[in-house]
Amino acid sequence: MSQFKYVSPKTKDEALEILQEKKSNACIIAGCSNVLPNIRDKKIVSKVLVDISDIEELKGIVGEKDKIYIGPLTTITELVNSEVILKEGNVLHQAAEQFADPIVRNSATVGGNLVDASPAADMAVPLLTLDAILKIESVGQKKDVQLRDFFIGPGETILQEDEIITGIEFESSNINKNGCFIKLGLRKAMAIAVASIAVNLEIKENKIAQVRIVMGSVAPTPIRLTATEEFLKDKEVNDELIEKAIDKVREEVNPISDIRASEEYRRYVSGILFKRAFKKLTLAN
Amino acid sequence: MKKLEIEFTINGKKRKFFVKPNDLLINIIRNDLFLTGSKYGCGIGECGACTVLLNGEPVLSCLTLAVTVDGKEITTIEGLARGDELHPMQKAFLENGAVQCGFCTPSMILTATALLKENPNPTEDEIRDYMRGNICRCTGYIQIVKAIESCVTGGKTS
Amino acid sequence: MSEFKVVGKPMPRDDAWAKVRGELKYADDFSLPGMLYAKVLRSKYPAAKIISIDTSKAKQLEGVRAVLTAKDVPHNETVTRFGQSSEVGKGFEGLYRVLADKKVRFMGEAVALVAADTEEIAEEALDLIVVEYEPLPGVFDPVEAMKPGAYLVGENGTNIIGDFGCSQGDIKKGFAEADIIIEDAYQVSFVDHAYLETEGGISWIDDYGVINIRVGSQVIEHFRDVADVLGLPHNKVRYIGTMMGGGFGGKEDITVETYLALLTWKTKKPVRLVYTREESILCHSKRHPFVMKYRVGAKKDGKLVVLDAELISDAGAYPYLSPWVTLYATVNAAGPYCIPNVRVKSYCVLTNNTFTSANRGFGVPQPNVVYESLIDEFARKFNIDPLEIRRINCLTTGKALSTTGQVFKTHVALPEVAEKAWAALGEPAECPDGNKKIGRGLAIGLMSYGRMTFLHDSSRSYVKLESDGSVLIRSGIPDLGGGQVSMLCQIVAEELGIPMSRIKIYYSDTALTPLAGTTTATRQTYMSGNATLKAAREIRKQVINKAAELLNVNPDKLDLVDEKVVVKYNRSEFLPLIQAIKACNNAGVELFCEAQFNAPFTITPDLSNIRGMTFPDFTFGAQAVEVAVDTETGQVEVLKLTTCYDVGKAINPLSVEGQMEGGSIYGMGYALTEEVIMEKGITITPSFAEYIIPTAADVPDVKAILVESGGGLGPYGAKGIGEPSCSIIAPAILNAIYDAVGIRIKSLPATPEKIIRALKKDYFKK
Amino acid sequence: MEEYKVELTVNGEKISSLAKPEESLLKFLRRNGFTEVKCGCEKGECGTCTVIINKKTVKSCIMLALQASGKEILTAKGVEKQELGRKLQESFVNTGAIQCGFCTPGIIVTAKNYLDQNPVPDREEIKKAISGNLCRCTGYKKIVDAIYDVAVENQK
Repeated sequence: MSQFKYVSPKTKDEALEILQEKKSNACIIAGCSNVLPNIRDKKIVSKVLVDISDIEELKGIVGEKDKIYIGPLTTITELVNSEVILKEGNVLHQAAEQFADPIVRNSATVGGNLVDASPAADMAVPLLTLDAILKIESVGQKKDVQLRDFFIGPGETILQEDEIITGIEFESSNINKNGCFIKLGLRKAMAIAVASIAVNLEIKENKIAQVRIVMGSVAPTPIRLTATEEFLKDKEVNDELIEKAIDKVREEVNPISDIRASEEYRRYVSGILFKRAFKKLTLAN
Repeated sequence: MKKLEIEFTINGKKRKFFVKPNDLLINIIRNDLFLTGSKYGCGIGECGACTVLLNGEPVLSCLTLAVTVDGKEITTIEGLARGDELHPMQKAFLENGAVQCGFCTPSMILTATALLKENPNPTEDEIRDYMRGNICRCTGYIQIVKAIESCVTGGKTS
Repeated sequence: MSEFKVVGKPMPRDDAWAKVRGELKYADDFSLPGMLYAKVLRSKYPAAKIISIDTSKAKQLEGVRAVLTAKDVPHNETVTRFGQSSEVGKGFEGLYRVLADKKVRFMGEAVALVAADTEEIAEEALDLIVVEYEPLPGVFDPVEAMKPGAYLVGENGTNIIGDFGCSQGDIKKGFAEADIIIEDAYQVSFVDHAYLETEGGISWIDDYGVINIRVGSQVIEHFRDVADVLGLPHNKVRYIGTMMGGGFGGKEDITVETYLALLTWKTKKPVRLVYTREESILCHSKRHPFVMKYRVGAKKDGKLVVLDAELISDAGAYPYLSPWVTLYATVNAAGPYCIPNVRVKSYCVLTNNTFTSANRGFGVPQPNVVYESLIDEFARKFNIDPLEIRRINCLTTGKALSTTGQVFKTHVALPEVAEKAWAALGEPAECPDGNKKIGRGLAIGLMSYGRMTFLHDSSRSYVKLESDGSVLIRSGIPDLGGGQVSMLCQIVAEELGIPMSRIKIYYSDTALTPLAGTTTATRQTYMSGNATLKAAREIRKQVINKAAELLNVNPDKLDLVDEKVVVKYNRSEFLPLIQAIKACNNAGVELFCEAQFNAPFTITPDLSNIRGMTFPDFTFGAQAVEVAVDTETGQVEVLKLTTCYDVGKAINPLSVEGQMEGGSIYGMGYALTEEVIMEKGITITPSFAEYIIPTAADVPDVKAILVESGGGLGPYGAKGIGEPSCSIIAPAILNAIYDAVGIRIKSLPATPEKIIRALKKDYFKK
Repeated sequence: MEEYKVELTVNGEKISSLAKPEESLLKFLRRNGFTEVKCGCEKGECGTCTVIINKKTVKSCIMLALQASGKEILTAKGVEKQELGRKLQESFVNTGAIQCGFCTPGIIVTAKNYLDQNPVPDREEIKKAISGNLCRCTGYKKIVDAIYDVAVENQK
């Protein structure tokens, strides 16, 4: 029979030491919205459950003048209620409001959503357009990792078994203030995205100075559409440009077929979501 | 309070338990093992309704500390029949109408089997003497004694 | 009765407080000392030979009390019944196996049972049971399964287990007369009941050797089937029915009961078994997918002249109630329309998919999707208003059903309900944004209430007026959340002139309550309502007669109101009820009555050409919707939803509205999001994350309009509403989608992708 | 088998019991007699097991019992003790918002916690607020009515 153990470190360092000792026997838990169902389905067996949900230093949102820090244990509800996120990372705020449902938002954490590494991850998509950086630590070691380098495949990240995410950061900048997130699901709550998009945009002298485009559920990981971004850079916004960009988006995404939609539909609707997000931002300017 | 681990065999099954030093055997049997055939009558050893067999000997489970049965073998009324095949003493009680309200019956039957083990051919007086610790309010004992005698005259001992 | 005091008044239900306080003990909320936990080992394959089963390791595991396989089941092969009193012949009694033997027929079929001291041990024991399978090809499409030489799901020479037909007029002649003929094929999907309470119960053996089963069941008469499986006399099995956390037909077949009984019988201990959500979706019955080919002809003026339909239903791996469901579909195939020339042919076919059986609507929603879509097409072809074309063709009182020729002697509220539902949509909504298009759709339909008349249905109810003026009711009626139990209390309160608070009802217990028959087929208000009314009126008569002596007035001058026997039109003159009771008791007058109500009985029809009466009566309704279709993503939002039914008489309007509102959303899910998807017999939508039912954020405020014609066969002219309420909405939504974007969706659910593929044909060509 | 002590307060009542690490708060509560907390899916997808912890709603099937240790938990029977909870119950009963009743305790808990923080929402806001609680019987209409009626009363 599956044998679990449980520890609940109260500090980050305590947690790191436990991970170093237990290595692959450890399973970090916090919000539990994914872990507990996995335990029930015997996808996770006989682990030491390292409950980090009481570690205060990994919680909360701090807005400094040039960057914004989000503790990995910050719940989605806390993002929804955060003035800082609303102002500095509006795209993340929009995504948080559409995350799962109001109750799950009280449990689920930003960090959890990232390490779960679902191709549909509703937090990963906006954080990628905010060009977020992850602070990752293990005993005696600290490193910063670009979020765009974090995901390897469905459910896979570069995070080592003795590491935890200790912070998520993004810049306070014009482009980060100007974003749009759209999620296409099969119902209005408790929906897993058929496709989702986040776009952040900065326009100077009618030209696209900077643009970041990220999509969910259209590739093995949330994906940044760099080719489309390149194509748009320094161009003037007009309908013709958008039409061309739509084709680029459809070329660049790499979706699969599953129970929610076919590969073809996802490719098609990616273009639509891009158009809508992009227009919303350009009309706003 | 610190709990002690004990292990004992009850009706043929090994059981492990963590018990407090002052836990009574009857509570373990009734509340933890759900073997409710052993009855709580008085709690002070006056009525015998809680009688069980400890290594074959009748004891009052309401006066027995659980810790003392560690490593021993217990039989309750539930352990007497073999599947649907009743124990001869149980049959005898039925056939002789020795069962009325039935509350004392389990302890009576257990005590009686112990008696016949010790003394395969008891006289009526020996029976009444051996059974004196088990009180019955309904039957006036006559049919109970008859039932036990029938097992003797039947030559069967358990 | 002059005017109603209790009946027809919107009032809190008898069971509402226990539920709102969380005090009601559902099947899983009850436990017994020493209880064991059961788990079911289920087949990994949809079709396979069982070479061997080795349970030895599982049996050795400490804490395991029993491991059972087919060979341990006294009568493993049994047939589905649902409490019918008449013999209806083999055609309807579908075989099923308690535990799979030699061959498995669907993925998730029960292969072995375990009872252990804890749930964890039981689960571990499942992993220790070694089953050797030899996978078989199987067949997963009913049309394929019908073909000669197809893989045989069962042991008989064919996969076709039901074959029905009915016809009138001459379809050749009809097609010759028709100005326009539309021919089309439609498909509808597997649907899960998705009640929030999964199947579950607990069993124990009482002091007298009776197996007691406390379970959420719509059919407590199954105690007989369970007894038969164990080879026990029927009186050795007792059902104690709990209030159900939803039924919708999913608790009409046996669920956990036989497993519980077997394990309790073997271990002599209490046993609990509750399905996980995954088990509920993977292993229990579903609504039938149908393949429906229709050919319909009409004259220029919009008059329908001919209908030729072929219906094929996927029964899944075992028959269960599939033949019955297919028969319902056959009788309903032409809908509520007068069509002189009709031919309907239907088949019910085994496949290696999860078995299908009763699901709210019971074969009626499926053909409704087709004929309501087709009549909408005719309306557009002839450029006739959707309401008008239904006016032109719909049944009215005195007319006959176009399939069986059953004549409607009772009131037919068509086209009235259609006019009301359509009008209630009001002014069209403003188009939210440029990418969305607004559309409206209407659909009408009919569905029977009460069992098929050749089942010779009856219900019994017991009512006793206590010496203190309180009342005791005993009825076997199961309550799946529709307010069935409370409805009986209201009837008695009305008849005996006492408040609801003075009534106590015992329900759904085969040892304590007279059998009321099943809470299925939308029959309880009609059947048990009438039985209870009959019992109450008998007591009422006794009380009034006795009071008449004492007051020295003619009995027909007396009425029972407010716990008094009053003289009509002069209520100052009265006798307190309590005194009338005393007088009756002194005189030895019986103040209790067990009454039986019988539905009309007919003989089993010729199933190849069903004619005449097959149902006691029908409920007629209409639903209308306004939708917004996103022309770029294909997403559909239902903005308005109206539902109008002739319910005859609403005993409790709150409960009736509740059925109509809930039924509408149940049907909305069917139309837009709900589908149990099986790939070669393997369900890939095993949880609420994949099987998508509407949330509060997805639904409009349903507008329910009650028409009360008083024309029903139930108490005070009531009709049934439970199933009819969900059986019309899907085509209304499909018609609204067409109205919005000109796309005709012919397979459910109408997903965004299906709509976009139709809208953007050129894009998807490349 | 490793078991750990869990001490928490449910509806003001102190509960102390052993729990396995992987046991959900839902199973723990039901095991300890709080059967008003219903089990519908055990995956956080239906909301029947919703409880309130520190003024936040939580689906107790996706929280470990051990994580709730030391916390104060309110179930449907707990909110009943507060005026708003009682008002909601009456409103649910009187508007006919209850059919099979299986989702009811979870929705009452959600609605109570929501109205505490947003006393006067409109219908659309209410629908969003309870969008994590599935109901299969009612079509939600009367549930929204019931909550809205209480909200309107709050306005007075």
